[in-house]
Amino acid sequence: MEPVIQITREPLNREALVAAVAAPEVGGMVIFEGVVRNQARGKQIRYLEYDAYPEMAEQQIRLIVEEARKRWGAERVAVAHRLGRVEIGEASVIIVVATPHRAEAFEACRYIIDTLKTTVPIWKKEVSLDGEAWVEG
Amino acid sequence: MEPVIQITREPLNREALVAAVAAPEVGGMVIFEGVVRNQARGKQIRYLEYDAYPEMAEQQIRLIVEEARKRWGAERVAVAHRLGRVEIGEASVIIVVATPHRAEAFEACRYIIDTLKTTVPIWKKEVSLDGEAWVEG
Amino acid sequence: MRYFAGLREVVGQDAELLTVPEGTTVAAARTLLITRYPRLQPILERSLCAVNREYVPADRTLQENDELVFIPPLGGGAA
Amino acid sequence: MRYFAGLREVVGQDAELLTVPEGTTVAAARTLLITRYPRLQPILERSLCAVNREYVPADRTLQENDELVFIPPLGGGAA
Repeated sequence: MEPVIQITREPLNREALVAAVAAPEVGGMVIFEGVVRNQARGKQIRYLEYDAYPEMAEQQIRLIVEEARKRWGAERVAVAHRLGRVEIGEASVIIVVATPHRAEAFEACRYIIDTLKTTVPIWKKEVSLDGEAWVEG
Repeated sequence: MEPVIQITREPLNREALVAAVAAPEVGGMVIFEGVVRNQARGKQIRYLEYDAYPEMAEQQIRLIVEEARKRWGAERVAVAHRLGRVEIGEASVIIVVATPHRAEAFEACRYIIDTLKTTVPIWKKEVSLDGEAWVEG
Repeated sequence: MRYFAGLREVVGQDAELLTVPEGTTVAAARTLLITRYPRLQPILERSLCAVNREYVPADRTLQENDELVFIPPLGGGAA
Repeated sequence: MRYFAGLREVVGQDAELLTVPEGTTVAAARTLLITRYPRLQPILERSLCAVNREYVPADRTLQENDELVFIPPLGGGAA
């Protein structure tokens, strides 16, 4: 299938992403969710604010998913990233990978999130009690 | 938290398991789902039938989750396994691991499913067009 | 004794009482079972042993009221 | 030129037109920007370069209508 790629200001919908990758040949599915947590680097976080270069972000995600397809045969993939203000406990990113066997789903999902975090032009600003700052990895 | 462990004949409820592990300190969540697929070992599968030694299965899962807590600090874990007849596309097992950082969630989730498959007394019978057989790994 | 999966289908029941002399090992109980149900031999030889819900080695000796279960090979694998 | 994240906040706008001689490299455009916005220097020196939505090396020469974006360091990390 064509990968599902969403970069959106709306809350992410895990159920819809799972439904998009479902198929009778799927034996294992791995879902990763990045969730906004209440602290980071010793600061109390109030919320995060995500910004993206959206056209390039989508293109970069497409390249990453294509690489996962080549390496692990991961044919059924959905990636969604939230933009704008995201509250504690909300998902900022969801990746769903469905494959016939579980090992490939784990490998591909991990590869996609690790690579996304380092190469996809999406930035986060931490808004804490002390102020706000763009986070550098 | 005390791990959530369910061994049940009812359809598994991903949303409820995710809700059970949610917490403000969670930054990464990995969900694994084993799904009944339409073929295995060259056979067309009609459905699977799961049997368990339930008291021992629950105890073994508890040991595995405890080991994941020790190794990766995975404090928030839910494991659910379905018994009885499970149709194509339905989940037979769901594991949810939520941790402050994603690496630990991936490692712990993978460890739990891999170990569960080899040490927890739950068996599956494949019912195919050719007949039925208990599967040996 | 409780039976699960393939073992239960061969034996045709979920559980039965096994009366053995004091000091009988799990291995000896296995031999006794094979005598009683010869068709169990191949599957029992590939099974692990559990007593009171824990895996045990075959030289474990049985006590009164022990719950003995042979664990047929698990599906496991890559699915 | 389009600006995102920390760069946008310093520049105070989303995008602007940058007119440079033919054959100007991305590196030269970066130097020009730093002249115009001295406060960009630290962040621009840690940024990657993208032209038309692909990462490019700093010696890439710019063509008419190229979309040039400096990509500030990504959050990435272990979160």
